[in-house]
Parts: sequence; C-alpha cells; structure tokens
Amino acid sequence: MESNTRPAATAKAGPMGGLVAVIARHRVLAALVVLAALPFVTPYEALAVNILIFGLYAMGFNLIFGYAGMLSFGHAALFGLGAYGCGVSIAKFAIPWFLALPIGIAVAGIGSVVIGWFAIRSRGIYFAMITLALSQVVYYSAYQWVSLTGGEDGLRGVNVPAIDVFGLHFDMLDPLVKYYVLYALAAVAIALFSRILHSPYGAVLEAIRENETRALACGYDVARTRWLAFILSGVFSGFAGALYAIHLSVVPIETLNYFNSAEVLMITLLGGMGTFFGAFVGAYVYIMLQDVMTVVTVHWQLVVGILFVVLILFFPRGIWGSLLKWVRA
Amino acid sequence: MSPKDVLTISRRTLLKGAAFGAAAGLAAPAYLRTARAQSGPIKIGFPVPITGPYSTEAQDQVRCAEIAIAMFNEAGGLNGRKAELLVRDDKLNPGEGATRALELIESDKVNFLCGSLSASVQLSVNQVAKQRGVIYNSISQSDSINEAADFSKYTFHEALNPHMTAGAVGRYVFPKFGKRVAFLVADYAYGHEMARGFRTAGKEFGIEEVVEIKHPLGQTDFSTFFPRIQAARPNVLVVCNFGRDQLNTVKQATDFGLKQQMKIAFPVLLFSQRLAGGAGPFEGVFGGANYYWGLEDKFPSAKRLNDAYRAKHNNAVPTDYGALGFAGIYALLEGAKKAGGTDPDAVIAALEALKYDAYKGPEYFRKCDHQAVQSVLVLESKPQAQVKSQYDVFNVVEMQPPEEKFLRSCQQLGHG
Amino acid sequence: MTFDLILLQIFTGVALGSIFVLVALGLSLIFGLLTIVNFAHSQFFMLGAYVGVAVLGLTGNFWVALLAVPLIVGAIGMVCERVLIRPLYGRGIDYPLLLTFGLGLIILELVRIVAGTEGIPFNTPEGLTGAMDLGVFFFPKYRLFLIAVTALILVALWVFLEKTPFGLIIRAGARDPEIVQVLGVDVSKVWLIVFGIGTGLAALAGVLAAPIRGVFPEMGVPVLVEAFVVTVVGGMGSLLGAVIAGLAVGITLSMTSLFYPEMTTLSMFVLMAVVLIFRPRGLFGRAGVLD
Amino acid sequence: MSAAPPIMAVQNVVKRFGGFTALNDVTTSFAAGRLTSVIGPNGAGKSTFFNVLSGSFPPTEGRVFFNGTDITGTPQHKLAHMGIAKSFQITSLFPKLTVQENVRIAAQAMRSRFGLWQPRSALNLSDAVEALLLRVGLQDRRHESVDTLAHGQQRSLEIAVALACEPKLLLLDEPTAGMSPEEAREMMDLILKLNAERTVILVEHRMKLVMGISDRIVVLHHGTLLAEGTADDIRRHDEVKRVYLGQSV
Repeated sequence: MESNTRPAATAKAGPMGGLVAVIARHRVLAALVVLAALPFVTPYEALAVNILIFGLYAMGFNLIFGYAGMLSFGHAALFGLGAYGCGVSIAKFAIPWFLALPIGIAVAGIGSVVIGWFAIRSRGIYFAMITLALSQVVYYSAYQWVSLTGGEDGLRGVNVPAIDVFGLHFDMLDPLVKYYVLYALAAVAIALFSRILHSPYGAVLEAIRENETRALACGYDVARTRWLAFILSGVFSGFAGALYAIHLSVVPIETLNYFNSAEVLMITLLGGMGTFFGAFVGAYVYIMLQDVMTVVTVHWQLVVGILFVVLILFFPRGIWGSLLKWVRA
Repeated sequence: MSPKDVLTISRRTLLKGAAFGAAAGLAAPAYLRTARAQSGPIKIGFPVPITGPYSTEAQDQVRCAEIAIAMFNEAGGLNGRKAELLVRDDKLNPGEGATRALELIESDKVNFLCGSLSASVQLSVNQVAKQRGVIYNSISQSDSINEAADFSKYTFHEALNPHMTAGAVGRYVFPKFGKRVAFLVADYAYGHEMARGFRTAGKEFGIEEVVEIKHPLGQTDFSTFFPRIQAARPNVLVVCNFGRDQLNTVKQATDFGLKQQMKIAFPVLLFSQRLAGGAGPFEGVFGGANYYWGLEDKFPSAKRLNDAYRAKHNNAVPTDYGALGFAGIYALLEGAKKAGGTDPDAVIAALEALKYDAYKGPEYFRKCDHQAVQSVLVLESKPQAQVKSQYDVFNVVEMQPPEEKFLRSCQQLGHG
Repeated sequence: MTFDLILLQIFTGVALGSIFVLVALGLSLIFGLLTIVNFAHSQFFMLGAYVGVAVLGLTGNFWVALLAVPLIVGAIGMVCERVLIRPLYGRGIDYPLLLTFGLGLIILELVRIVAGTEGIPFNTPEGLTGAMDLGVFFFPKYRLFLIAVTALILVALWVFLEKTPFGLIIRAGARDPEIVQVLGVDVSKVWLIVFGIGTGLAALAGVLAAPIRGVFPEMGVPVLVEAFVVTVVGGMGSLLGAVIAGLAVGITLSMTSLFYPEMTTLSMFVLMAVVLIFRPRGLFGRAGVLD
Repeated sequence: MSAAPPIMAVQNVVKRFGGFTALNDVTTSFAAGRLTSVIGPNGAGKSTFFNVLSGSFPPTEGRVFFNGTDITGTPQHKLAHMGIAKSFQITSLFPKLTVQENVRIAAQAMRSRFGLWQPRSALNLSDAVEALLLRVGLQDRRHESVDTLAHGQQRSLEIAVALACEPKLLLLDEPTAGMSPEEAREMMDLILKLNAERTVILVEHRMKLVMGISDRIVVLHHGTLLAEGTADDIRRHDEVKRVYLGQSV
C-alpha cells in the first residue's frame, strides 16, 4: 500500500477504494493473511519459501529504491552477507540457528555500513555503479576465501534439520512446517518494516526522495538519513539472505553475484516501487513465471523479456501500483 | 507445467495443508520417506542446466537419459514397473538446483535424483538429497563430492573426477612431450582440482612447473596471459578450464602462435566445443574424456548407445557429457533391478555390489566414496585433413583402464 | 619480469581496451543524449557477431561483413528505439533500464532460437592470421588490425562530431539536452539516429571480437558489465572519457593478469570504486543532468 | 546603522565561480528583528549573496556570522536548527505530498529526524501545522497534492514550510517571483506580519515592492555593495539611481 501521506488515498475512494483503504490501514495483517495462503497457490512449497524470501529481500530493497529513491546495484552483497553470515555460523562453527540468524543480520548490517559510507556521496547512476563495484569486491572476497565460504562451490552443510522453541518441535525437513517457521520469522520483519514506514523517519525518507534541497533547508541531514536508509535496507536484505541459507541448507556464491542485485530490482519494479505490497506481488509473479515457464519452454527468457517490455510500456507503475491507480481512478 | 497442472498441484498441496495443523509441532521425520512411492512408476528427477551457456551439453544429457529410460522400459522395467524421467532446469545456479531438488523430492516424490553439470550445483543438490535420504547419482565432475565432508551413503558419482581425468592426460603427455610444464588454471574448484590432478601425475615424471597462472572464471580474453607463458618456454601448456573458456583459450593461443612452441593439453576435451570451434583452433590439442562415440568399434555397449541415439536423433551421435546422462540413469535402474525395488538402503547395497557396462566397458562404484571406477580416454583433436565426417574429430590415443589405483585413496578422502 | 614482457602486456591491454572503447562509446553516446541506460547494449554486441556470421556466410567476405553489420544492427536498433524506447522519454532512468533489460532477454533468446545454443566458429579473416614481428616481440596481426580499426573509427567519429552540422547538434545535446530542443531541432530524429549509431558501434565491436572470443549467444553477458565499468570510469556521457577509460581498463586488466592474475576481473571493479570515491561522477563526467 | 545587535553579519565575503567573481568583498550586517531587503539589478549577485547567507555554498573568501557565531561552511541542515529558515526563488516543495504533509514534515525536523519506532502521529504536530496553514490561508487545501496548487498558493506554502521550523531568521529569495501584482502585494503584507516576530532578510528584484516595508535596504551591483540604508537613503543615492535608470533605459 502506498504511504498514507500521499494525497487522495482515501478522499476519492470508490467502492473498491474503500477496500483499498481498509487494507492500507491494516497492511501488515493483510500481508500476513495473504502470505499464510502462499504455499497453496504455488506448485510446491520450496517455491513458496523462495517467494517469501525474495519478497522480503525486495521489501528491504524497496526502502532504498522505492522510498528513498536511490537505485542500488549492490544489494546482492547485503543479501549474500546475510546468507553467508548465518550459513557459515551454522556450517563451520556449529552455532545454533537462533544465534546464527542475528549474526547473519549483523554481518549484512556491517556490510551496509561500510558500502553505504563509500557510496552515499554519489547519486543516480553513479550510486548504482559504486554499489555494484563494492558488491563485486564482496563477491570476489567470498570467492577467494574458500576455507570459510566454500568459494565457487558454494557453502554446504547449513543443516537446520529441526527447530525447537517453547517446547515445540518443528521438523524443518517437512516443507510446509519449514514454510511456516520462516513465515513467522518474516512476519516480525514485515511488522517492523511497516512501523519504520509509519515513523517520522519514514516521512523524512519520502521528503528526501521528493526534494532533497528542501529537506536540507528544513534541517534534515540528508547524507545521514540516506546512510541509515541504506543500512536498514541492508539489514532487511541480510535477514532475507539468512533465511535463504536456512531454507536451502546451502549458500551459493551466486547470492553475491550482481545478477542477484538485478533480480531484486526487477522484482521491485514488477510489483511496483514504493508500494508496501509491491515487493511480494513482484516476487510472486517473477518467481512463479520463471518456474512455470521453464517447464513449458526452454525459451522462457523470451517470455520473461516480453513481459518486462509490455509491463513497462503499459503498466509502468508495476502490477500493484497499476492496480492501485486503477482502483482509485 | 501447464496452468492446469499448477492447479492440480495446489489442490494436492491444499489437502496436505489440512494435515498441517496436526503435523506441525509433532516430530514427523518419517513423514516424507513413507510418502515416497514404493510402487507405481520409478521416478527419477533430473535437474540439469537446459538453458544458458551449457544448454547444449545439458540437453544432450536429457536425450541420453531418455534413452536409458526407454531401454529400461522396453525391457519390461522392474517386474513391469516402468521408469519415468522428470527433467528440471537448474539454470546452472546452485540455488535453483537446490530448489528444484526440493521440488522433485518433496512435491514429485521422486525415488532417485540424477544430473547436474556444474560442480557447485551438484554439491547443493547432493546436500538437499542426502538430508532427505534420497539417492543422488551425480554426473558432474568434482573431487569434493568424493570427500567425506560432502559424501553420504546416498551420494553416488557416475562422472569422472578431476583427479582421474587430469591424471590420465598427464601420464600421457608428460613423458611424451617434455617436463617443462606451464599451468593456466580457471580460478575455481574445478580448475584447482584439475591442476592438482596434473601435479600428482606429474610427480611420477619429475615435471618442472615453469609458470602457473590462475584466471578468473568467465575470462573472455586469455591473450593477456600468453606473454608470460611464452616467456616461460614450457614444453606443455596445461589448461584447466571448461566449456567456452576452453574454446577461447585455444582460439587465442593459435593466434598467438603458442602451438608452435608447446603442446596444449586440457583435462577434458569437450566434443561440443570442438564442433563449435572447428578443427583449426583445436588441431593437435590433447585432452581427456569419459566417452567418445568412436569407441563403438571396441565396445558393444557404446554401439548400443550410439545406435539408439542415431535412430532417435537424426543420425547424430551422443556427446561425452550427454553419455554421462545415459550412464547415470542406467546405473540407478540397474541398481533398482538388483535390489528388486526402490527402497534406498536396498538400492544402495545393490549399487555398491554392482558391476555394469553402460556405455564403454566395465564400471563399478567404489565402496568408500561411491565413485564410479571407469576407464578414461585420452584424445587428440584431428587436423582438418584427417576429418572424414562431421563427427569424426578425435583420435583416441590412450585408454586408462578402470582401476582404483588411479583414484585418490579412501584415507586421502577422509573415509574411515 | 622483463621490459619487453611488460610492453607486450600493455599492447595486449590496448587491443583488449579497443573492444571496450567501441562498446562503451555507443553506450555513453546513448546515455549522454537520451539518458537511457541501455541494458540491451551487450546483446546488440552479440547480435553484431551473429549478423556478421550470416553476412560472411552469404558473401564469404569479412570486409563486407564489417561494413554491413553496423548498418543492419544499427537499423534494428533504430526500430527498437522508435517502437519501444521512445514512449519512455522523460520517465527517468529506471523504466528504460528495465525495458532494455527485457529487450536484451528477447534478443538473446531469439538468437538462441534462430541460430542454436552452440557456438558458431568464426575464423580469423585470411591475411590477418598469425603474428607479426614488431622487433621487440611478436604480436597477433588480428589484434593490430583491431587497434587500427578502432583508431580509424575514433577519427571518423571525431570528424563526424566536430565537422558536420549533425555532429554539432549531438555535441550540444550531450552537453545540455534542453538546448537542442530550444534550437528547434527535431529531437526525436536526433535520438533515433544516435541510438542507431550507438547500437551500430556495439555491433561492430561484436563482429570485431568474434574471431577472438568466438560467437555464442551469451558472448554479450560479460561485455555489459565491462562496458558499464568503462563508461562510468570515464564519466557517463563523455566520449573522451569512454576512450580513455576503455584503454585504461584494458591495460589495468592486462597488467593485473601479469602480476596477480586471480584478481584480473576484480581489478576492473576496484578501479571503478577508486575513481568513483575520488571523483563521484567519473573522470570526465558532468554534474547535473545524470544525477 | 540600527541600534539593535546584528543577528547576521558577513565579512569581506568573496565568491568566485571559476574565473567569474560573483561577489566581491561584501561586508555588512543585519539587525535583529528588522526587515532588510537586498536589491539590485539583474546580475548584481543577489542570488549568490542569498546562497552564501543561507549556507547553500560557502564563500570563497570571508566569513559569515550568525548571532556572533562563525557559520562559514556549516552544513545547511545545521543552520536550520540554529534558527535560519529559507524560501527559494524557484518553488521548492515536496510535490507529490499533501499540503498538510509538507508543513508537517518541515515541522517534524525540529522534533524527530531519525525516529524509527513511534508512529508519526505521536509527535502531535497537528495543532502547529493547522496554525501555519491558517496563517498562509491554505487551510482548505490541506489534503490536496502540492502539484495541483496554483503558483501563488505554492509560494504561500513555501513560506509556511519555512516558518515550520520556528526560525529566528527568515531568508526569502524573491518570494513574489512569478506572482501577479495583487498576489505580490498580499505576499508583502504577509511578510510584514511575519517580521513582527522574527528577523527577515528579503532578496527582491522588484525595487518598488520592498521600498514601503523595509527597515533597511542593501543594494548590490556587479557583486559589490553599492549602497545601504533606509528606503529614503536609497532613493536619494545617486549611484543607485544611475544604476537602476541606466538599466531601464
């Protein structure tokens, strides 16, 4: 849902608009209800987990791209650092999952502090490129540090066969159980994210995206606000990465590859940048489309390519963004 | 998968979901394994990169795997139980490979997995399969998969491993062409493992390593490395890379006139790359292989595969990597036949005892690491003048026999 | 480490850089004027190689291919601009970026469907095979040819931009796109032609690279990143920057592969990071327009 | 010179852009509580002077003081917290947000800049925002998007946004730019009212508008300070007359 500060969110609401307004008011709840049903509208559970994780990743990316207006091409590094941070803790140091998860988030957080510090002075396409360059540095570091990361072969042995919490035993080898355990963790992140959007800081982000000069004159420290946005975005992306490691029990080096940065951009744009649900809508459509199309034809990339072109030409606000516009019109 | 299939699957998942409330919070380790069908068709999941840069090889793996399935079914299957191949695109990405393996195991309830082309995808599929107790026969080259850390009793390895391949090539070229050896190595596990294989073999002949250059994966221009190699004046240049890197290396090496100064040897000389690159660049280049269609003069099993392939695919012949798809499926189905069913433990025992001739003479799985002990071919690429037909591209100059002494020992691999 | 080895390495780097220059020039031209980040650029590079194969098959003449490829692919590029990209002008950089990403996928997959997934052999043209004695060392003739062709194209482009009225419009537009509109020039025509020139340059680079790198559908993939690095190091929209950065990146790669080959690919990104940290808009980038 | 202590002062300020000198050795000060106008013909360096005062860029040479503190080179966002607010010559607002949210965000800057936890509404800014909207006459437009407002209304909102951080000093760069004569007069009335509570420095191209309301006028010409004094002083100043007349002929 778009931020509640946008004009006419409720003012011009028609019958559909009323529903949209209700969803907007309870957006976390709405997201969680829809996501709870996800395993039943995907061909298999592992795909639902991927959608959940990439939706979370896109949500984090959206904070910097959609809400703060900065195009990062280096988010793979943050997702990957989260995945490796969590995965290495489990596979190499036998740290329990409930500690490994925050370690993954912390590693991604530190990564985003550093990358952000270097990148924040650049704008536009240069910001995109410097984040790309620094993420490639992370990629090659992981690539070379074989003893820790497994190098090009990827990290194996991220074994979380079961999770015991509050006396309950969750068998993580059961796909549906795994989905709901990860769903519960993701729910915390989604609620936090919504809280941040609602906070005064969320308003500052929008203000900076809208008009940096004015925000500066109002007394907002634009550089630090952006830096914090990058870090927060990195923390959410890293959290998604950490869940990915637990989900697959491996961490592929490809998580750090720039293609992974491009994919999250695609997902975000597909869903609708700067919209709360867009990330998950984009992840659902993008991942489902690829999955279904690869089985139908080896030329699935043609279909994906045509989809992007059509979408951009005719539905530039992304799927959710276009839907919102249509409902409010 | 058609939209209709998606619908049916979601309905099935829905039913399973109804059981979720009861299942959640309860220990259900047997839940999956009991659900895996012991009757009905034998399902074999086959994740390979059918799109992307190695799609040529992967699609040939699929074609050959289908031949193995058809052969099994035409022979009456396992007491009438037919086999079925479930092909998935792993997109050469370990994440996608793991996801697809999860789909095949959890949703399609396959009995076995076979496949992979990239070593990293293979290791992630193996990780997923072994956690869930599903037999996986890998057809991708790797040394790691033999080692104790990645190995499990469910892990089988039909493909060659770099130690065997590079060893065979090294033992052929070093005594013949000289002891000064230069290494050009793709900087990833496969490249390093291949280089290690060459070095181990080279110790027997006291080779002198005059220069080693590691190049990043996906390097497109190798010429920047050639001046240093030329300056080192080696007799043999060992190039440990794969696929398109291989083709680019020989093309550019030919341009730089490297072949006048030294022999070039690859651990694996790919049939498909030779066809794509033409005779000129590959002329006089040596390399190893698991298979070459020309073996059919010596081995009836090779002829059996070639003939089946020719009949189905317009007189073409199977590629080396493609043939691995055949052998991988063939071995699994032979194991199932011997075990009289698809129970994992019974099949594992049967495979460990199996002697089979899939496509190039006798093979068997070594007990400790489930590596297929098999022959290794050393090939030389023919000059244009000697090429008699479209697929007549290599001479088989050596065939290393299927012996365990060419493998790393079980102790070296960390097994018991 | 002898002097002639280092010299040879620099030569090799210049030859490598020549390809970068050609690809990046097109990218930078398109970016500078149209503010389009063309993600399909590398697929036009690949398309150039394939069209080269086709023309070579029809005519058997490399030189004809060299002339025909930029014209054919440039025309294809112009069709893409007219039909797909034009509706997006003024919508920022994100939308064209995504659209060209999709366009790139379409081109890639169409080539796979038409020409197959295997590579196609592309031999070094006759007369350019083998190496030439440069006194200090031998150097492949084809690479010398590549450097010469690049130099020739740079001169031609320079003459076109500096000495023709149309070139004047392009230069003015690259400096300040609004000025062109104010001058009452039909901008859409200018942009159409610039897109054609840019994609034509990429295609030319593709056919020139074919004898070195081979022809296969994915040959454009690494080129995209390389071209972006070069363009950004040079400063987006700066043609001089593209030339200097192209050669600098080529030589950086080449020298790194001499001293620390594992880091070859990384060296390019380190160069970019360092340049951007000290000059946030690249070596010759301008403030304003592109932020 | 006024008896009140100066709230802002510039000392020997020089600003060069490449080879071009936009401001050349300007020294002056602005008394607290007064309304001072900076005028001058086109190219006099008014905008550059405004930008140096408001900290948009530092002077090449010389110093800027605010309440006796050297603020030369102080980051812009800190100036806002010291009590300096500005409105821009070209309207600078948050175009896709509502009128109310524009003012609310501006007011929020004094309260919470990195607050992540509590909701925005917990800041209780609505009364202050209401008051500001009322003051500039935009209370009926509060839910409308800024980009749907008329130009004059946007100028008014710009003032409200500048006021939202409760400044001691209000810097206005040509607040009547693009306004009709009537709108411009209303704006001047508003500015006069605002001056009752705080110091105002106004940069204005249209000399006539400021003559009646300014306590003091500073005239720039070719980057140098040509004259300063009351409206009457300026009217009588020969050089000023020459410059303005020379230009209009």
